[in-house]
Amino acid sequence: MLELTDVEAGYGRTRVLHGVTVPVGRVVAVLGHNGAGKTTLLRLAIGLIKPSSGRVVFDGEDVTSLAPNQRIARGMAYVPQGQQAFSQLTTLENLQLVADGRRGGKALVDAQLARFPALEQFAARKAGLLSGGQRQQLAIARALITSPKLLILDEPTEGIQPTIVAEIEQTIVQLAAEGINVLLVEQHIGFALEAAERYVVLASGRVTQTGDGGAAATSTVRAAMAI
Amino acid sequence: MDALITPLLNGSAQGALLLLAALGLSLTFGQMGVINMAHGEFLMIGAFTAYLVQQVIGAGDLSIPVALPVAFVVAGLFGLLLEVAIIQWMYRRPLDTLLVTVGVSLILQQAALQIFPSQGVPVEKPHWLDGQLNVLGYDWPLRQLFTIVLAIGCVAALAAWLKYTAFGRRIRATVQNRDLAETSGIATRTVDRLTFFAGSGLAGVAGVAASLIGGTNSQMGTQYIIPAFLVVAAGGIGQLKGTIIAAWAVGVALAYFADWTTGSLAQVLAFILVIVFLQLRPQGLFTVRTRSLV
Amino acid sequence: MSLVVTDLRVEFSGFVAVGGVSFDAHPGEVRFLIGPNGAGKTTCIDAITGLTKGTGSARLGETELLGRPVHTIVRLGVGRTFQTASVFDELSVLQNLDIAAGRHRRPASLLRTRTGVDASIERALEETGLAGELATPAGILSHGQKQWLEIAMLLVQDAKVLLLDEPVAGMSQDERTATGELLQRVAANRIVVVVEHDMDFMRRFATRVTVLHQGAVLAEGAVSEVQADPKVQEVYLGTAGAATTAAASAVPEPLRKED
Amino acid sequence: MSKLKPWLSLGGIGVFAVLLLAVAPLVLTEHWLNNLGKYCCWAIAAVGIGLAWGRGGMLVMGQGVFFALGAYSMAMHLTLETAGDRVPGFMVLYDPLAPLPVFWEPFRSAGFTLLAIVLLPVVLAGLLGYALFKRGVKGAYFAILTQALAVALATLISSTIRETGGDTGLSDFKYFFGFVLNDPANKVMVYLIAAALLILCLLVVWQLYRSRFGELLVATRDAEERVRFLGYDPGTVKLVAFVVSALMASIGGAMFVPIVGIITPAEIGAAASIFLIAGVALGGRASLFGPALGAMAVGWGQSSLGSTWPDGWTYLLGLLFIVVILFLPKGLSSLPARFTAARRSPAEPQAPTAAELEEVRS
Amino acid sequence: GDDTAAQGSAPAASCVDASGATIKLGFLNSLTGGMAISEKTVSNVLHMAADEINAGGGILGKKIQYVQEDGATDWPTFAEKTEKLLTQDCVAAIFGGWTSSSRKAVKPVVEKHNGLFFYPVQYEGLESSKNIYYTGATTNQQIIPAMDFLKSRGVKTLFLAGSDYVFPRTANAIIKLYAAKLGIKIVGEEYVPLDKDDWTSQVAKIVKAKPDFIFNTINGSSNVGFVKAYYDAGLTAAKTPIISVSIAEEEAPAMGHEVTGHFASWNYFQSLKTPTNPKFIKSWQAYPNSSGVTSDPMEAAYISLYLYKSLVEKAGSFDVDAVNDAAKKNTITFDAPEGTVTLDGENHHISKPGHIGQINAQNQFTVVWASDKFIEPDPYLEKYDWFPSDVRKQLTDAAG
Ligand SMILES: Nc1ncnc2c1ncn2[C@@H]1O[C@H](COP(=O)(O)OP(=O)(O)OP(=O)(O)O)[C@@H](O)[C@H]1O
Ligand SMILES: Nc1ncnc2c1ncn2[C@@H]1O[C@H](COP(=O)(O)OP(=O)(O)OP(=O)(O)O)[C@@H](O)[C@H]1O
Ligand SMILES: NC(N)=O
Ligand SMILES: [Mg+2]
Ligand SMILES: [Mg+2]
Repeated sequence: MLELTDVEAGYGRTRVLHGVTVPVGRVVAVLGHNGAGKTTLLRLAIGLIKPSSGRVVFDGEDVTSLAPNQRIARGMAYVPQGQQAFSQLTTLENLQLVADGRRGGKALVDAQLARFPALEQFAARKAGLLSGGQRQQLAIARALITSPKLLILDEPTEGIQPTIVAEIEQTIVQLAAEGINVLLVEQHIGFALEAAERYVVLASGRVTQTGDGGAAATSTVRAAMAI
Repeated sequence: MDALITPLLNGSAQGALLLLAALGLSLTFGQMGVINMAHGEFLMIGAFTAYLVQQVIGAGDLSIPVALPVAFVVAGLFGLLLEVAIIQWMYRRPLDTLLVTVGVSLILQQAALQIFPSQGVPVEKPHWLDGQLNVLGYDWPLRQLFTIVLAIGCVAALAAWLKYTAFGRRIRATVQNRDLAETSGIATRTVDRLTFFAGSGLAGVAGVAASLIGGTNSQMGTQYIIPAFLVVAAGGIGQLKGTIIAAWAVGVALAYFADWTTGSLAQVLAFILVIVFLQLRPQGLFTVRTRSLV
Repeated sequence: MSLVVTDLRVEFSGFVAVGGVSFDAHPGEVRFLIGPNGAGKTTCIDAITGLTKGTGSARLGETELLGRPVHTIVRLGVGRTFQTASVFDELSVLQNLDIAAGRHRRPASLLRTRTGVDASIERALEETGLAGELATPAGILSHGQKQWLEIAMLLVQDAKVLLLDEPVAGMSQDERTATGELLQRVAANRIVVVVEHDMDFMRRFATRVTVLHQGAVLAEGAVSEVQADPKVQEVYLGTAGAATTAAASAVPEPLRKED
Repeated sequence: MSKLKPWLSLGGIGVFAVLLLAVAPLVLTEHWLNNLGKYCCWAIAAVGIGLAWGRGGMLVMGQGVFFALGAYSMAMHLTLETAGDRVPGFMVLYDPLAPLPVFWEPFRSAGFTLLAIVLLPVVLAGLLGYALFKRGVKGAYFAILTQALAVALATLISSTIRETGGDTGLSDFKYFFGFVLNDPANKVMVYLIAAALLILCLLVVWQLYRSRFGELLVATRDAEERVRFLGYDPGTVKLVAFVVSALMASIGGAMFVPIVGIITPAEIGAAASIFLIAGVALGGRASLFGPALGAMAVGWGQSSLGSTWPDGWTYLLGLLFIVVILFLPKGLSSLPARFTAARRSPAEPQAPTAAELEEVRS
Repeated sequence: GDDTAAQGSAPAASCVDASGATIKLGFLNSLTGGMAISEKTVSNVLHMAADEINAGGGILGKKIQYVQEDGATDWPTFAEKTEKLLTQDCVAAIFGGWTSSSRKAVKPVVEKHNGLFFYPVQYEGLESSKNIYYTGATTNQQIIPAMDFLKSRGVKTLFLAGSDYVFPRTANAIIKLYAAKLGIKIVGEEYVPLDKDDWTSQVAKIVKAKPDFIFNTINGSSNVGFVKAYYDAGLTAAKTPIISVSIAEEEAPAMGHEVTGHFASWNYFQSLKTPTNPKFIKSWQAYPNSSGVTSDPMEAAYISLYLYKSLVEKAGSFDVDAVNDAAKKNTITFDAPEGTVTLDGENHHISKPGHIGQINAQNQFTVVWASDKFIEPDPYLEKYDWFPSDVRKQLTDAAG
């Protein structure tokens, strides 16, 4: 579904990614240490930064020069790292915003509220006042509303309580089963590999290892990532 | 009695004009965070548009009703141009927009001085605005009433637009977090342009109202810009309700001060009043709370 | 000297975020504060450090902290980190640390130029492995390095109390281990309170745990006690948490620090 | 590099001092030397703005207020010195019998005047800054508020014609602390004082910038709340910078009066305050020399280009604002650094959307 | 120090170069900023006069080469540019200015360098300088005739409305003195800053005070706001007329029909039937940058350049002292569009006819009153006993 081929990117003069190619698969996990360039890779996939070379192809279409909102319209969804929400909008407005203009918008919102009880409880509260984990749940809910073909998740379980982590993990597995593609950055290597069809390990902006997912890969990856 | 009523009515009209001038700012400054010092010149563009409309269709009864939408569009287009040419590169450093737009305002003023007769141009009041309405024994000029009605109309339209269309949410989302808005599927560039168009267009409408009250010339914008910003700030940034109350309060305060002292001192006192108020309530009348540290 | 929080309450226009929480923390232990999202953990820290208004009491030794302005509380020796790292991006690592060390200096010395590196800064750099990044602008450190820099800033501040809000979020496995070990070393003579959702991390490094739920203390005790508590499992750990309970006992004992 | 840099700057100040104090008086005509003196006055105020805005993040749009304190203190003294024991001429008409307004009386004393030039801005900026910073007024609020203050003061002066000379201002000074102002030698002396004060101000900020306070100020600018959690009161940090910058504006204003020979409310109102900001932005708000050189350049532009090409100058000034802020947010002084590539530095301010927006909105 | 020391240091020798085929003159007006609104026309008409004089052979056979400077609506800039014109460009004389504030900024500089400044706008009087020639009206040529006119109309009560700066404030101080003498009661006095248009609150006070007449010393665009607020409040030219001293043919069009029927006191109107006026109007209308109408300040600016020509030619030199000498020793006259004006060599003002006009629908002035002869300039109101002599003495003393 999503192909990232030989992409190079960075910020200002700093190169962060050096010719990264991400393997194709239904669920792809991107692993790596802090600062390896995982987030940068996902920002590139969704279009927040443009590669200085290389291509991004989605669903057979070259989207390299498209703006993020155009990519969303084509069926991508993105959960950024760091519990981001529109802090001055209420929880409900955060969701409505994405549902606006979609068929059955209200039902889509309600479905997500049902999935995350905390959001339902604080629907009328400004998102900026939510706790960190509540905000992260909101971010995931926002992405799911669009019923995407491809879900890009940047450390989705960071800061979330274990019960809900489990739920999110289940959701991801379930979505994958339903045929939705996932590009996942996760520090919970065990879970990530369990869910992933393919994985890639980044180090200093270069691919150091790729392979098939599954629990069996855990030890090889841990070894590869050990400092 | 009269001494108390007259300034109240006069001040309400002054407040309405101030509100019209501030309304566009409450969008571009309050919602988008852009400190547009050329807003006063967009107002001037609206006033000159009213003059040009009267040159084309005559100064008849319809001239002002026609001028209002035309001024909205013309000033809006200037705003759009500013957004596309300059502002779009500056959303990540909002304080700097203040300085850039100072430059724009200098250029627009000088251009107007050279294009139009330097002494200014007349905008004729249509006859249906002649005369007064008797309110509580005081003859209230129709032109003042017109300003108030116009302000109420604009506020209502703006509030409805922000509240009843998805657009309001999109503006607020875009301002708060551009990247997140983009990745939530919002075409932030369209939102930016449309918002700036509307905010500048409102300045154009204010300009038509101002052309009926004072001179239409290259300098006219300068007298509105700072009071308008003060009003938006005092109302609480992004708070339409607050802007309305603040504009009315400043207008009325100006009128009472002018009644008690001189026109010049009234200006000084009104400024001091707002400054002291902002000192006491730095977030304005209505505030938005966040937990964010930065 | 200990940190003793008694009946702490925080209300936001009617909503009770923290409704009478009591706990204490002592030097020599790594005290964990866990609980579901929105339980009030961050709010507790906010209240203790003066960021939000709370009622009740939070004492450091004999000194009441509540009601004092933020910078005074810091000057009393209470330091914290934030859920999202916040360092001074434009300043170098050294400058960041130097500012953090500043609270012991006299105001007049502020006007002088820094000459050399304080011994406390040298130590903190070594502790956190940032010695090689002395002149790097903090803005281009990686996420994990920023978190370490924050901890280093608390160290040079010579904080007696370290309140750390999700210090290992987003770190990889071995970075977590390194951070945990650092915290254990640091805790030897300081009060360390850690908020975390990473249960593996908690199991390895917690000496005592307080579980918050809906603004109240749900359970308190050693890791194993808390994990075994069905209430905690229900609202927080869930089946997944329970399932790994067994695995938790596999955590090597030596990593636990004696009280 | 970083060890060497402050000393390089000090050398720069030395060169600047030689140019201003030794070379300029030799090569410039009386008129241009006088103009240069005027630019020095603006530069003094600009150095203060650089400190408050460039390093401290406080966009001070109302420095005219403090410029006015110095300028009017000086102008009242010089007016009284010229009037001798008479009431200044402009006051007579509006009320021939009334005595000198009481607040003028102390300005007969040279000592009091000098004290006022220093203390008035310190006290007013101290009170104002204390009130604003304790309340957390910052960003656009702070900018608009200070600008409003400048407008209010200018309007107040304009409307008190008998007490202050109104819109016409105070002018026609014959003496400067006993020296006859028409004497060219004395004009040179006045110029030298202004130039020396500029050098002094540069030395002060040079030391401030390399001191711990300088780092703390930058930290406060970038993350005010965070500084609090290191045990500092950011309000106090900003207050110090604000007061120093106010003092510099006042000194600039005080020297403006004997050099230019007239002070009017227009020199302290909104436009004048923004004009100063323009120079600072052009030169480079956070650099040591940028603000001073920028203010001098804009002053020179107005004197020379504004002469030959008045309409064009207005357009040019407008364009200057736009182009510099748009393409060179760190001012012209950042140009050299742009060309010395490969330096490791934080990339362009990428993230501050949220942070800076709060700044604007709070 | 003492006074002789203050003025004693002789001005640097003039650097004017009168040896070539051209002579340099300085033109100084605000071409940018708020006052450009009014001053641009004065600047343009000076150019026209210079072209005319050059076409006629120049001054003393030398073509005028003018240096245009922008005062930028900033009084210190006026001072700086004056100094520049005198010491850098070495012009023989400077022409321009508009507000009294700009003139007061220029005055010490021309005095210091012993230069010449020709000032073309009506003003508040009480000033006289050997280095300034005033070709606009002083108070006894504009304000006092206006007051006499009001008296002749039986006006009993008067309201004063003005901009908040030196000219209106001073003019009103004089008006109040004269009104007391005439038995006219001042029922109110209001000022609004020059750059503010909103007069609503002040007009409300006028409505309450019910004056017979309003004396208007407002300058610039603020007049538009005043007239509009006035009409809004239901006041009319029929019942509460306004007499202005700063609304001319240039300003009236910007006010639309609302200014029709009101009065103005000037020396010159476009509608005057004098021998030279038609030619003046015609040349102006043919001139590029022309606004199409002529007005009093323009005409006074036009006079100033011709007056200078006569002075220099009488003196046979561009030297300032020689020119001043010539002014004293000769009767300098000029057939101005307002009539033949005569220079008073002592006070450097000119004689002028007094006129009151009423604004008609074409924004022209219908003359309703004219002085029976030209009025001699009397800047210090020495011939008017109601003006307190101690004030006059203090003012002249202060002026040195
Ligand atoms: N806006 C930016 N400007 C400059 N450099 C940046 C920026 N964002 C990230 N970097 C740098 O790019 C590198 C890769 O960062 P990235 O955020 O992609 O890493 P990551 O693998 O997601 O790390 P983490 O696990 O900490 O989230 C880091 O060295 C970081 O410092
Ligand atoms: N200023 C506020 N106004 C209103 N409600 C608030 C405010 N601050 C926090 N809350 C609410 O208080 C509750 C506790 O929030 P807190 O941030 O302390 O949770 P937490 O335990 O740190 O959660 P997490 O693990 O998700 O970070 C949440 O429901 C939150 O929405
Ligand atoms: N002289 C004037 N009108 O200021
Ligand atoms: Mg990342
Ligand atoms: Mg939290």
